[in-house]
Amino acid sequence: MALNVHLVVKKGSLFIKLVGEMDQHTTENFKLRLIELMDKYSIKNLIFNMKDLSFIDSSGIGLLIGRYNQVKTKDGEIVICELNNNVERVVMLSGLYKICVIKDTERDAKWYLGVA
Amino acid sequence: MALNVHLVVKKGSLFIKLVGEMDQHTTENFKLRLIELMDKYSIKNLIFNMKDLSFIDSSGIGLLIGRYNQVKTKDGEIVICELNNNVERVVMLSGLYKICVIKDTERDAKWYLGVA
Amino acid sequence: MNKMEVFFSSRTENIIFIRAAVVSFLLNLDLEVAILNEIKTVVSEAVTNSIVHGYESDPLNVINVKCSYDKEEIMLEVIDQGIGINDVKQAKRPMFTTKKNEERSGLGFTIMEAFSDELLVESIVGEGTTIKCIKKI
Amino acid sequence: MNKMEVFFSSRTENIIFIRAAVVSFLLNLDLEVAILNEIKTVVSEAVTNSIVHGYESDPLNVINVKCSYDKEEIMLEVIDQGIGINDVKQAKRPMFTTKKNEERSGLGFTIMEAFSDELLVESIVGEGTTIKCIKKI
Ligand SMILES: Nc1ncnc2c1ncn2[C@@H]1O[C@H](COP(=O)(O)OP(=O)(O)O)[C@@H](O)[C@H]1O
Ligand SMILES: Nc1ncnc2c1ncn2[C@@H]1O[C@H](COP(=O)(O)OP(=O)(O)O)[C@@H](O)[C@H]1O
Repeated sequence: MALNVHLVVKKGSLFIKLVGEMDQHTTENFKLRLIELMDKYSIKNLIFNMKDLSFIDSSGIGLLIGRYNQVKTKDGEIVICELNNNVERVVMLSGLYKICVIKDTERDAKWYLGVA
Repeated sequence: MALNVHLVVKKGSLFIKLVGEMDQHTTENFKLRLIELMDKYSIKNLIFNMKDLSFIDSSGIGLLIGRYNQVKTKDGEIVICELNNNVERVVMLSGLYKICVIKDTERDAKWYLGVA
Repeated sequence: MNKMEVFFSSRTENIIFIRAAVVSFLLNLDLEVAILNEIKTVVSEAVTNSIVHGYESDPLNVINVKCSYDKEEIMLEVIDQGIGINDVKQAKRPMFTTKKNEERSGLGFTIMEAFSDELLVESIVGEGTTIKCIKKI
Repeated sequence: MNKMEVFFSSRTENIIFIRAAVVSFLLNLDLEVAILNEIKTVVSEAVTNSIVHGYESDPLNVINVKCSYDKEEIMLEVIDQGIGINDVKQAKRPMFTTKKNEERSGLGFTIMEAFSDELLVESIVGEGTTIKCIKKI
């Protein structure tokens, strides 16, 4: 099933819904597409909805850290929401929660960023 | 996922709903259970609902032929219904349609046997 | 060209595993569901035969499945070092089986041939059997 | 004891295949979803490392994954004949990576160790790397 992404831009924030599995293979193209869009729409914040992300490993975490390094130069933020158990364990283990904002629902994420 | 079966006895007919995959491994226990039930309830007809059977190979066909040989001694019948594309091809190729009755829906199968 | 090869114990619970492994390997190809199901069925038939006939259900043996693909075709091989087939022509006949009392249908080869573009059977009595299936894409 | 062994091309599209193959092999065990996911993650990390580090993304190489289980434990091995690791202790350190500019997180070993009951790394520079993971059940 690989990885499908649904993207929506709203007030300088990019909302990304991830469906499938995030690994070295599936992040390759996704990364390029993200960087292109962030540039095109002058994106400050990224919101990842992980409800339907069934798998992530350290390659996926690497992509998130890379985007964090990008948005922090603009004082932007990475918000991650709707983590299921499998994904949550890797996110916690990797320490990602220290540099990203974790929210239960996408609604919470929107409120947090003031784009509700 | 292997094979799950849901069994209902009604007027000497045994209704079997198959969920999963039918191969050499999954038919082994299933066969013994079927034979036991057929004996216990003096079953004449068998109705297999294959709507949620995602796979069948010649080992599964072997089980059906074996049961056909059993019911025909009592003038009983084997009715197969709700075949999906994958299963239908193997059923057709194996010639099973020559010895079993094929029906579109379980409703049709019940009407056919007069147990509706 | 992409390729893989699996060795596994000749146990019936591994039939579902090898079907899933081959299907996962081919998922990148975006094949039609019907074609994927045909390949899945060929694997299942050939591996079942290695287990029940080739190795006569002794789980201490090992079966080898190879799969590869390029732009034109998929190649599948199922190899055992089992008892072998005495008369391949006879074995391929619809309904022919040497295990009638175990309710085998004798339709394995019929299904494998119908679902392959090419099916090769190489077998030596006492040495083993290799089934090669080619599927154009 | 049940066992299997896979050889496959060192291509990133095979990472999802090998995850699925290992998971299918272990399905008979009726493991908890969390444990199955841990094993899936270990396979993914180790195989990714063999592809991107061991073989430096040259797809003409082959990776070998072995998996077996008995009543007590699951054994998983990922083997490559790649460049090897110079200093395993350093490699295991969280955030350490030799491919920073490719956005690797350096967390592969951290995750593999957290998700294994035992993790053994054997590596010889110029000869290759073997990762062994043991998981009690
Ligand atoms: N791998 C094998 N090793 C030994 N004998 C085999 C093998 N595969 C097939 N055969 C022989 O060929 C016969 C026909 O096989 P097949 O058409 O698959 O029917 P079935 O498996 O139902 O018997 C088998 O009964 C068996 O005698
Ligand atoms: N199979 C391997 N072959 C060669 N080097 C490896 C292998 N696996 C790991 N390494 C080395 O160990 C380092 C740390 O690995 P890891 O913790 O998985 O982080 P990452 O893969 O993100 O770099 C890698 O950067 C690499 O230098």
